[in-house]
This record gives sequence, C-alpha cells and structure tokens, in this order.
Amino acid sequence: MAYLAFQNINKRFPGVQALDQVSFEIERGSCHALIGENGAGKSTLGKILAGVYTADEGGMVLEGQPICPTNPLAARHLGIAMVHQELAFCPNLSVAENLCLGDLPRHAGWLDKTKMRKLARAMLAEIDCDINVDLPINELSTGQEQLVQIAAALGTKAQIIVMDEPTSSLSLHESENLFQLLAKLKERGITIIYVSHRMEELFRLCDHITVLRDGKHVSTEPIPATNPERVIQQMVGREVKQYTSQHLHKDLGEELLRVENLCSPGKFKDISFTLRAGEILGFAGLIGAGRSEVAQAIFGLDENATGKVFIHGKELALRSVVAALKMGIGLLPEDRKRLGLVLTMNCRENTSLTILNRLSKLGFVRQGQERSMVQGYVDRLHVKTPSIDAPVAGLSGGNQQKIALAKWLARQCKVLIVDEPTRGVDVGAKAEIHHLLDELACQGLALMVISSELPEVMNLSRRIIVMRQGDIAGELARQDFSQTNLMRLMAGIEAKAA
Amino acid sequence: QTKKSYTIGLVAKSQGNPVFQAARVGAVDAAKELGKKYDINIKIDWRTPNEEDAQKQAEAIEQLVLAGADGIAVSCSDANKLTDAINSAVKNGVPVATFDSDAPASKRFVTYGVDDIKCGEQVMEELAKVMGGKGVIAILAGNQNAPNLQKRVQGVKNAAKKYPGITIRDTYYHKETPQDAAAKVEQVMQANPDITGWAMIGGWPLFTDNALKWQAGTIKCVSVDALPAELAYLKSGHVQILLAQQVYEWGYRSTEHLINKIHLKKNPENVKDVSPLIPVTKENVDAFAKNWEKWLPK
Amino acid sequence: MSANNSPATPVRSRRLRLQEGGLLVVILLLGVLLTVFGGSVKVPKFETNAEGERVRVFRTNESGDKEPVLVEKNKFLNAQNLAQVAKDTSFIAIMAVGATFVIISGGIDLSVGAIYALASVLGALVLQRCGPEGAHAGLSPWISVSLGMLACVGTAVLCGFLNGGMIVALRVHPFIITLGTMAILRGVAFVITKGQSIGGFPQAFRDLIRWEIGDGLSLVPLVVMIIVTIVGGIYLARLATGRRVYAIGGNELASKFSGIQVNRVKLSVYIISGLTAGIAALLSIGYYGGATSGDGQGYELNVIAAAVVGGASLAGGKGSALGALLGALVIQLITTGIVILQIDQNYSQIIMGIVVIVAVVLDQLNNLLAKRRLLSHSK
Amino acid sequence: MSANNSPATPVRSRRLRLQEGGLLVVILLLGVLLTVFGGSVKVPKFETNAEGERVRVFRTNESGDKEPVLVEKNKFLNAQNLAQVAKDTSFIAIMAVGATFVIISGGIDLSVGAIYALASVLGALVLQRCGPEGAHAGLSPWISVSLGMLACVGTAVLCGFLNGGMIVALRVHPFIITLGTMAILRGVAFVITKGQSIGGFPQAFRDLIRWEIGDGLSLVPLVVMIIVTIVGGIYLARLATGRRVYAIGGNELASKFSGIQVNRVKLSVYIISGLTAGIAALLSIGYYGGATSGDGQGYELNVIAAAVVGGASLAGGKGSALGALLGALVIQLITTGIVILQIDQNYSQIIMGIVVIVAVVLDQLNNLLAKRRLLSHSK
Ligand SMILES: Nc1ncnc2c1ncn2[C@@H]1O[C@H](COP(=O)(O)OP(=O)(O)OP(=O)(O)O)[C@@H](O)[C@H]1O
Ligand SMILES: Nc1ncnc2c1ncn2[C@@H]1O[C@H](COP(=O)(O)OP(=O)(O)OP(=O)(O)O)[C@@H](O)[C@H]1O
Ligand SMILES: [Mg+2]
Ligand SMILES: [Mg+2]
Repeated sequence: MAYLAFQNINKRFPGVQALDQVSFEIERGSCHALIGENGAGKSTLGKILAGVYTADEGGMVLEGQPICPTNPLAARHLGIAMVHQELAFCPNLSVAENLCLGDLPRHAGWLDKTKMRKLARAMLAEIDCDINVDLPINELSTGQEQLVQIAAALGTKAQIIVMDEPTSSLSLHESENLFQLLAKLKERGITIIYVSHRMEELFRLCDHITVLRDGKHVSTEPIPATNPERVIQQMVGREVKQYTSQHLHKDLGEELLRVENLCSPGKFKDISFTLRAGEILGFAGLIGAGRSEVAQAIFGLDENATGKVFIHGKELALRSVVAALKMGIGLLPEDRKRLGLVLTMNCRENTSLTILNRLSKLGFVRQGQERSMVQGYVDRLHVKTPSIDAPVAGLSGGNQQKIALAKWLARQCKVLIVDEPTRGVDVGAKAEIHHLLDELACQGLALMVISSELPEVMNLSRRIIVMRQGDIAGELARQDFSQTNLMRLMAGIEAKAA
Repeated sequence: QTKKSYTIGLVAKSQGNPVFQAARVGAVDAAKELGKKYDINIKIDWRTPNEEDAQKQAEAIEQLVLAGADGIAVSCSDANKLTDAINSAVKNGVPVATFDSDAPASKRFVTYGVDDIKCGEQVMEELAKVMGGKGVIAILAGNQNAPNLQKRVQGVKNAAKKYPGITIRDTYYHKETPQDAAAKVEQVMQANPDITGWAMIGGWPLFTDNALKWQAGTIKCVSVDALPAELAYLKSGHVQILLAQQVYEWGYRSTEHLINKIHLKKNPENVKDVSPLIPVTKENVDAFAKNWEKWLPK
Repeated sequence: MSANNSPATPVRSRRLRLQEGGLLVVILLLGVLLTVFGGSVKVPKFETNAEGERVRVFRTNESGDKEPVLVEKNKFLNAQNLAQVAKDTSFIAIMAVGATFVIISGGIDLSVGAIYALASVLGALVLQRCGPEGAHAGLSPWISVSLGMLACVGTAVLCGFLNGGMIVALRVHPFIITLGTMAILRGVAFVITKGQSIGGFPQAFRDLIRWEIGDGLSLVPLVVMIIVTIVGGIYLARLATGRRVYAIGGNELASKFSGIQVNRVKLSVYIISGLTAGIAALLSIGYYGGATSGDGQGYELNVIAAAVVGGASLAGGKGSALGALLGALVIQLITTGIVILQIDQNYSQIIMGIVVIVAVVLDQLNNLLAKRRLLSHSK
Repeated sequence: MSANNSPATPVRSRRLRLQEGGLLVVILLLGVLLTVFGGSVKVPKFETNAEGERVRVFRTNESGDKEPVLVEKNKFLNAQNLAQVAKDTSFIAIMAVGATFVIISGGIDLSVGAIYALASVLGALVLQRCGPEGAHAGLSPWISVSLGMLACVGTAVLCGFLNGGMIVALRVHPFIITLGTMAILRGVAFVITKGQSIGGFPQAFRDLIRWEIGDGLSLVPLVVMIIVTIVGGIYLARLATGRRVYAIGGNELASKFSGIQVNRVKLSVYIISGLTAGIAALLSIGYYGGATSGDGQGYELNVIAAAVVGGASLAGGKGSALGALLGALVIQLITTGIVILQIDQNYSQIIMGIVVIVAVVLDQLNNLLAKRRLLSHSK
C-alpha cells in the first residue's frame, strides 16, 4: 500500500478548474517530482496537502488513514510541512522569530529569546545557510528569504515536505547545498514532494515524477523509465522549440548605457560597465552579491547611490525613477509580489500600468486598445488565466511572473533590466521569454539580464559580468562562457585570464 | 506700589457654543470695569474644553489652581464629576463660583443661573400658552448625553403633565451643529406633519435661517436662548418666544462675585443668585437685539 | 485572440454590478420596510397662488370653521420625503466620494469635517460682505455669488493641498497629518469667527441653492451629489489617473517601480477630498444660510463610514464613487427610518450601530454568494 | 556561523532604544521649555495639623490681617504639577496601551470611548447602590468596592470580547465593527442612565483612588498607568503571545501558515483594549466621583493619536507600550503647556495640531538619523 495517496482531488477557483480528478500515489521516503506548466495546479495540490486549501471533492490517504487537514496547523500535526512558492513571512519580525513563529520556545510563558536564536541558528545550519538570525526579514534579499523559508519547513521535523519551487531564486551554489540536504532527508525516511521547472534537478534528485496538465493528472512514472523530452511532451502536449539566440549574429549599435563608479554604502561599490544597443549583458553572482541592488540603483530606487550613469551619452539624474523612465530605462524587479505587481488589480490593469499615458487620450484610458494589447501579451506568453480581467492574485506563480514581464515588454524601453525574468516559469514559456528577449535585442534594445540560472545567462548573453560581495569580480566574453569559469568568479577564485 | 492683580479662571462647557463666548465677553468686561473701580488688575483665564467633557473641566480647574488662579467660575457639565475638583480648589484657597449649571453638593460659594429643570418647565409653560393648551409637540434636545439638557427635557415633561391637551411625540436628539439640528427638524416634520408645537431646549437649528419650513404661525415654537442669529425667527413669526438665558451676565456676575469675595472679602447675600430667563418676543426683540452689540466678542 | 476575451468581459462586469448590488439590496429593503411599516400621514394640501407662492388650501367644514384641506400620503414614499432624504444624504455623500479617493489610495483623511467648517466659514464671510447688510452689498449678484463660491471651494482645495503636501513632503502617516490639520483648521475657523454664527447672504446665492421645483422640492443638493458621483466614478473607472489611484493603494512600491509618480497621485487625492468637502460646505451654507466654526463636527467618521459601508477598503486599492453614495444613503435611511417608524429616540444610536454592521455583513454575504455562483458556473 | 551574529544583537536593541528616544527628546524639550518660560507662581503653604489634615499656614501681616503664607515655585517643575500632569495623562495613556495592541495586530478600535462610558456607568451604578445613599449602603467597603470594580472592568472586558468576537466571526473590517459598537455601547449607556449623571459612591472607593501622599500628591492613577505600561510592555516584548500580535500585524497570512491561531490572537487584542478602557474608566469614576453616558466622547481619536504618536504603525506590526505612554504624555504636555504659558485658549487647537505633527516629524527624523548612523557604522 502506498504511503500517501491522492484520490480524485477536485478544486475549483472562480473561472478555473485548478485540479480535476487528480489521483496518484507516493511512496514513503521517496522524492516525488511534480511538474507541469504554469497554472497546472501543482501549488494548489501542495496547498491542499498542507491544509491551506481544502479540496472540493476527493481525499487523501496517509498510511491507510484518510486525512483532511483544514488548516496549516492541522497539517503540521500530521507531519506535513510546505515550502511555499510565494514567500510568506512577517516582514517586521526577525529571522529567528519567523523561523520559530509556529512554536515559540517558552520558559514558563516567557519567550526564551536565547533558545529561539539557538533554534533558528540550528535550523539554518541544517541547510548550511549563514544568515544573521536577528535581522528583520525585510532586509533579506529574495534568495536569502527563500533559504529561510526552506529552513522553516525543515525545522518543523515533518515527515512529508512539499517543496514548491525551492530553487527558483537560488543560485547554483545554494541549490547544490539544498540537494545534498535532500539526499540526507531521504536517508532519514522523509518523503519529499518536489515541484520545480528545472528539469535537470528533477532528474537528478527524484525517484518518481508526476506530470499535471490543466489540473488533470497525466502520468506518474519512475524517473528511470522516462526522460526530459517525454516529460515535456506530457506536460505541454507539443514540442518545445529551443531557440538559439539570434542577436549574437547582429552587429552592436551605439553605446546606450554607461555606468561609472556606481556606489551605495553597505550594498555595492565602484560598479562600472557599458552596454550597447542590441547587446544582452548577463549578470551572475551568488545570492546577496548585489546584482539586484545595482539594477535598482540604476533605476533610481537607491537613495544613497552615488556615481554616474549615462544613457545614450546623456547623464541620468540618480535617485529618480521618473528620470530613469523618461530616459527609457525599465526594470523588472525580482520580487514580483512586493515590487512587481499590484495584487488588488487584475491582469489587464497590471499590464498596462507602465503605459497608461500612452494608452490614454484626453486622460481616458482607451479600453479597446488596452484590451487588445494585453491580450496579445497574454497569448504570446501563454499566461493561463480565466480572462484578462481576472485578479492577478488568483494566478499561479509562474503566470504572475509572466504578467510582471509583460508589463515591461509593453513599455518598450531603450534599456531593459530584467531581474530573474523566468523565476518560476515553465519550460515552454521560458523558451518563449528567451525568444522575446532575443527579439528585443535584435530590435536594438540594450538588455541587462540578472539571473541565478547559469544556463539562462549563458544562453542569452553576449558578455557576463560576475558580481561578488558588492563588487565586480570579473567579466567574461561569450567564448569564455562555462559553468566552471563562472563558478570560479562567483566563489572568488580568480579565473585564468582569458 | 504696584497694583494688586488677580487671575480669574473661567471654565465653560464648550468652546464652540456661542452662549459661552458671550459669557466670556461678560467676564472680560467685568474685569475691565471692576479693575478700574477698585484700581486692580484682573485677568480672565479662559479654560474651556473644545467639546463638552466634564473630566476635562475638572482637569482645567486643577490646572488653574496649580497655575495660581485666584478664583474660578465654572459651568458644570457634570455636577458629580466636578464636586471634588471644586472642593479641592476651595481647600487650596481658591474660591469657586458656578454659573449656568451648578454643582450643589460642592463648596462653591455662589451659583448664578437658572435651574435647568425650571428652564425646561418654563419653556413648556410658554409653549402651552401660545398653543392654547392643546396639540402635539416635539422636544428638540441636542446631544443626548448632556446631563443639563436631560434636566431641561425633564422640566418640559414635568410641566406638560399640567396640560392634558398636549401630547409629546418624542424627544429628538441631534449632533450639536446648526445644520444637523435643522435637518432633524425637517425630518421630524416630514414624518409627523401633525406636530403643532416645538419645545427647543437648545436653539441649535435657529442658527440657520431655513430651519422652520412651515408658514409662520401654523406651528408654534418656543426656544431657549436668544442669540442674534435666532432673533430673525421672532421677527418672521416662526418662533413665538425665545427665553434668553443671561449669557453675558454669566460671566459678568460670576466675575463680580469672585472679586467681591477675594478682593473685598465680601460674600454674596445668597448662595443661589437666580438669573431669570428673559422672554423675548416680537415686541421687545429690537430692544433686546441692541444688547448683542455689547455682548458679542470683539 | 479577440475570440477568447469575449467571455471575460461579462465575468468582470457582472461581478462589479453585483458588488454594489449588495448595497442596493440593503437600500431597497430599507425602503420597502419604511414604505410598508411607516404607514401614511395626512399633510395639508398646497397650491400655487396668483403671486406664484405656495400656500395651503383651506375649506370650510360643517361647523363653519376654516380648515386646511388634508391629503393622505405614504410617510416614506412621497416626493417631499424622498427629496428630503436625498438632500440630507447629499452633504455626507459628496464628501464620501472624495474620501473614497483617499481611501482607495491607501490613505485616510480625518480633516474633512474641519475643512468643511473652515470652507463654510470663509465662504460665509465673503458672502456676508456681499449680503444685504454687508459692506459690499452693492456688488452684482453674479459677482458676489461667484466670489463666495470661490472663497468656499478655494479654501477647501487649499486645505486639501496642505494635507497632501505635508503627507508627501514630511512622509508622515496621513492619519497623523490629517488629525493635526483637523485641529488646526477648526482652530483657525474658530479664531476667525470667534465662535459666532455667520449669516446674511445675498438672496441670489440662497435662491440658487434652494431653487425649488414642483411641490417644494429642492433638488440642487441632489443634482450636485449625482454630478459629483458621476464625475468621481468616471475619474476612478475610466481615467488613467484614476487607475493610478487604485495602483498606489494596492501596492505603493510596485507602483513606484512602474513609474507612477506616487507623490503626485497622493497630492491629488487629498486635493479631491478637500474639493468635495468644499462643495458640500458650499451647498450647506447656501441651503441653511449660516456657518459656524463648529459645523461638520465629527463628520470625518460619518464620511469614512459611508465610504467603507460603500465598499471602500481601508487597506487601499478598493472602492467606488457609487459605493460611497450608496453607503451614505444607507446611513441616512437609518436616521430617517427611526423618525418615520416612530421608534423611541433613546434607542436611535443602538439601532444605528446595529444596522451599519448588518448592512456591511449583508453586503459581504452578497459578494460571497456572487463568488459562489461564479464558481458553480465555471464547472 | 555563530561568529557573525554577535554584532547583530546590540544593533537591534540599540535601535529599539533609540526609537523611543525620539519621543523622549521631544518630551524633554517640552519640559525644559515649560520650566524656563512658564515662570514661577506663588502658592499657599500647607502644613499638616494635629488631626493629620493638610491646612494652610497663615501669618499676620503689617496691617494686622491674617494672610496665607505663600511660597514661590516654578510653575511647571514642581511636585504638584508633575503629579497633575501624570494623572491627566494616565486615562488616555492606559487606553493607548490597549489600543497599541490592537494597532500592532493591524486592527483599529474606535469604540474605546464608548466602552469607557459604558464601563463607567455600570461601575457607577453598582457603586451608587453600595454608596452612602444606595440600597446596599450596609455592605462592607471591601465587598462593595470589589463589586464596583468588577462591574466596571468586567463590562469593559465583555465589550472587548464582543468587538473581537464580531470581527472574527463576521470577518468585517474592525473599523466598521467598532464604529458600530461605538454607537451601540454609548446608546446602551444612555438608555441605562437616561442621560443623568451617576454619583454618590462609597467613601472607601473614593479614598482608595484619590489616596494622597506627601504634599497632596495623588499618585494612584500614575502608579496604575506605570503598571499597565510595564505589563503591556512585557506582554508585547517578552511573551510568546506578544510575538504573535506582531506577527499577525506583519503578515496575517504568513502567520496563519506558520500555525498561529489568528482568530484567537485577534480576539485577545480587542479584549485587552476593552480591559484598558475599563481600567481607565475605573480610575476616572474613582477620581472624579461621577459617570455619565457622555463620558469619553471623542476619546477614541485621542487614544489612537497617542498610540500613533508613540510609534505604532496603523499598517500593523509596529508599536510599543512605552511608546503609547510617551505619546499620551506629549499630547498632555501640550494641553498643560498652553495653560502654564497662559496662551489664549482660542489658539489651543491650532497649537495642538501643529505640535502633534511636529512631534511625529521629529521622532521620525530621529529614527532616520539613527538608521544613518547605523549604516555608516556598518560601512
Ligand atoms: N487563490 C486563487 N484564486 C483563484 N484562482 C486560483 C487561486 N489559486 C490558484 N488559482 C488558479 O488555479 C490554477 C492552478 O494554480 P497553481 O498555483 O496550482 O499552479 P502551479 O501549477 O503551481 O503553477 P506555477 O508553475 O505557475 O506555480 C491556476 O489557473 C490559477 O489561476
Ligand atoms: N532593504 C535592504 N536593507 C538592507 N540590506 C539589504 C536590503 N535588501 C538587500 N539587502 C542586502 O544587500 C545585499 C545584496 O542583495 P541583492 O538582492 O542585491 O543580491 P543579489 O545579487 O541580487 O542576490 P539575489 O540572488 O538574492 O537576488 C544582500 O546581502 C542583502 O542582505
Ligand atoms: Mg505554483
Ligand atoms: Mg537579486
């Protein structure tokens, strides 16, 4: 008998059938991959197991006992924990407090802070993560937050852990740590449900793979019995074409962006580089290397930034988003929930937010034009949404990311900075996004691509700048691209001069 | 030798109510006149809460004592709450006079004004007179949580018992702004067109000029207070009688009593110094209006 | 591409319609309740005489006395009463539309009552000067009325600008800034008037705002309220600037990242809130003919309550102008209802409190049901 | 790994200390201002006579009259005045501590003024029964005092429970629920008292709360205020349940995910807010000796203002008990200052408004400077 079985799970949301008669089984101590396009229902399934949602119909059986956790606490009592895709913390509390929130260590009613810190440190040490536990959460970068999230789930000593895209904003190094940890967990007999869009990971880590498509169960197979192409075929239902970057074959245009000695105390210092029209410049680095901070500073969001930025030879007034936008800079931020989207608005309103002026006549938003523009992007990026008027908060993580990106694609900037553009996006759509970025470069845009996925930067960029601890550690030209070269620079081991 | 100087604290019920502004003018005038008369300096220290709040009044009295006031006049929002504050002021050597609303159990040496229950009774009696002793009336009463207004309501009801021909529809409360009061009158008349008389124990709606939308005389109205803005209704015949409280005298007489006490060491003949309500009608309205030239704050 | 957005439109608009539908149901219910249980009332009959004045009709009864002719009407459902309800609603409703802007943007404006008072007082002072007993009584009615309006509305806009400017420049929470200006502006109004009532406006001004049609219905406040709601509604729903108000209320940081000039939008909503307070003040001094520094005391809570009952979310990002109007109407109907049903006034506060909560609960329930229905449709 | 978190601890706590430091500076500044510019005052000298009563000291002057002996004191900086400031602060401060709980949790409680009134009234009724003219005058003072306290505080807790319960059960925004209960509870208080003032309490009760030491200093309100602040501070900062209040204010969903019983925490904060209103009410009826249904009118805004001036964030997740106390103190000092500096009362509102804004701006500036310093240190 299977350890955990899903039986005919149904879940509806307004306008969508998120899960449709999903049944499959999971073995004890296995690492079970869950894959599917954005909006296929992976997170929903995980959340039902973790007690965040309850299924409309169907049930789950754990070791022969039917279970029905109605809230996260009940799930936890059943030994189920979840690493959520959308990072959920109390921003005002410290790392330690967040980590121990569910079960604060008490000493006769008093909060035992020493013990809390110790516990938190132990939880972080478990995943080999080195973060000051007294920092408030809102001072962490997205990647660090993700690590804390993983530590929190592991810290509950659960028997079943659902990991919903745990590596989506981790770089290679941190991911590697996580994989080792997962292996250890498996040895301990802990069952892992692993959701990811990174195919390599799944084939390396997992024992079984379940594919979902449009809320329906497609297949559950042991890993050795399948291969990536087959899985993609199952989840997308068609071939995914691999794009080769076209822009590399075009000539570069004039210099569009020039950054000179950009500094921000405590974040980064002396950043200088240039970017030409038609060029894609990759930014690599470990978590907390300061890539996002540089991007935000160029976009005018860093109040303490000093240095010089030139757009098309004209100096840009620092510390002003308005100026940056006027000069044609765009930034897709990495934290889509906090910085990228207005969750109270719908897809249409979010997408048109950056171009309201262009879309309006005498102050009135031209709704027809708006609709057709948004619909175009929604179709192009395969956003799975019941309609363009559906609230963006109801979209799956990957689809939210697509909306956030569409917003900037619509803006048609001269210099576009994209920070983790494909975070949480499925393979099909990822290829489409890469294609789009490539197309933009061909059209003569200058792009800065920040990504923690090395294959992504390597595939797209003409050059890669590697950052380490707020410094530029080095720059690689296309011919020198290799994982080892990059890793060396990222980790601080000097690469041989190329 | 420098002139002797006295500070008189004046604590009324609420800053925004124009009747107390007139009291303040009265006190200031008294300070000037008495100062000249006795060759002393008198300063009026006005410490009135923005909105009616007995606790704030008590605090104001305590603060005035600490700040060295020589005498205090207060119009008590809540007699119970102010009794101890008054007593402790007296104990600290600061004599206290009350005006408008008294704290009878306290050690104030004099009280000037009319009893609120009597005031209500008088309103009803005047109204009954002009209505010929029969009809349906409504009482308009402002903030329902103000004890002095409740006493006036009580007075109206007491007096109404004497007139079997008169029924009271209800007591209507409103936020104490002229507009809310006027709107309330309109609403009540909409719903109860059979009402033939209004007993207004506070004249809030009469500060607007559009409160009484009936043909003059068809419905009788008696109201407390006769401020300048209210007098027009007498002239137009919408209001038959305004019972003027001696608002200017509240301040003037209180100051006089206090100066008598602290400077001349003279106690009033009677602890209760009754100030009658002055009926203002169409006949004497012009004469009465002249008073306001003196009573308005400059 | 255009094919698959056709099913989307009805989903959204249907839900929107239903959203305010909850309140409409509450209002209808209250209306029916008042019509049925309010009973009827006999009122004197009026006619317009030769001089164009409305006078009562009299007849001589059996005993030879002159007696007014009475007609029977439903207490609630008659033109006079409905006009009265509309007029009483209008002041709060107009301000609530402005407050809705502020609330959607994620802010709060506690100073509307004080702005209302200061605008009333300054407008009244100017009008008094131009009034029959004023120093400038000779001015042409047009000029004097315009001057008064300008003083009243201008003051209010200026106050709104002050609020917005301080909120943006000092980066202090709007609750504190507007709490401060609430005291400051009322204090200024008091100092200016010395606590006295100001009246005696030019007749032209009074006639304009009290202009009556038919059987003594004065509809100017009603019309202004409807205009303000429509303009506000269009601003919020159709204009790019309106979209920005929702955006900064939903996520200020993300809006900033999208290049919205957050400060400018914030400034604008406080100015709009001031403006609506000014319009309400203008109507009120015109209608009632007097102003004191105590006017509008405590209105801030009524106004915010109307906006919130009307569906605005204090967390920002949600709300509508029509909702604000309906919210104000619900609250006014309760007040009117208590008078019409002749419920003991002593219980009026208790009833008011309960009905406000019940109205919001019902509204919420309706939204929930709408969602449910949507869910089952999508099956 | 453990090496790099050692510097963090002092950083955090230093910043915390500095946070309330901003307000302390404002308060000190106000104090110095009042001491220097307030000037001095002559007050009669007191001594304790044989019977243990405080009586004035008299002397005979040149002209043979008996004349009280006067001593000169600084108007602001003297024991009596400081005790007075503390007492005047205490009512709002105690409630502000409770309001801070609610605000930290991301809610708002507009009904504190009404709870204060209802608790006062019910407590007063019980005490009146046991008072010298009451039906149960014979009861032992201990029992009657306890009964009165129970009635007063118990009512308030019950009201808080009602608020919390409805907010949790009906899932309506606390603004609406407490706006509703604000009207309901005050309405109930009115119906119970019929608008009359209630007094005549047992002497034992009055003596307990007005208990004086030394030179006529009555310190019971001060002591209670300090106890409430300390207990509240410990609850928030040191207890596990306190963390949960911060957590749900910071991110309700995340708190739910980590297994916090959000509803229970919410319920608790409204009960606490009610409790503090009850304690304040008890002190006030004891100290002033009377209660009416109009008590505490408008206090909700004062209380929230004190909490917010004290650093509580209306967005939730931030605030402290000490801050609430200091916030209330700032506001009280302004009121006292206006009396001491003999500023015309007409300007009091204007000054109050300005100083509240300035205090918050200064406090914010201080926080900013502290952060800057921290940044440059960490460089
Ligand atoms: N709270 C919600 N309200 C409305 N619709 C929702 C909600 N949560 C999920 N959905 C819908 O359910 C479907 C499944 O979403 P889910 O988040 O499970 O996708 P996913 O497989 O995790 O996708 P991704 O790879 O993008 O994370 C999507 O179409 C989404 O729009
Ligand atoms: N708001 C903030 N306040 C203080 N420090 C911050 C803040 N945001 C980020 N940091 C710190 O700045 C450093 C750089 O973070 P940044 O997000 O730029 O890194 P990154 O290279 O983009 O990595 P990631 O992959 O995590 O996005 C991190 O160490 C982070 O802790
Ligand atoms: Mg997902
Ligand atoms: Mg980053």
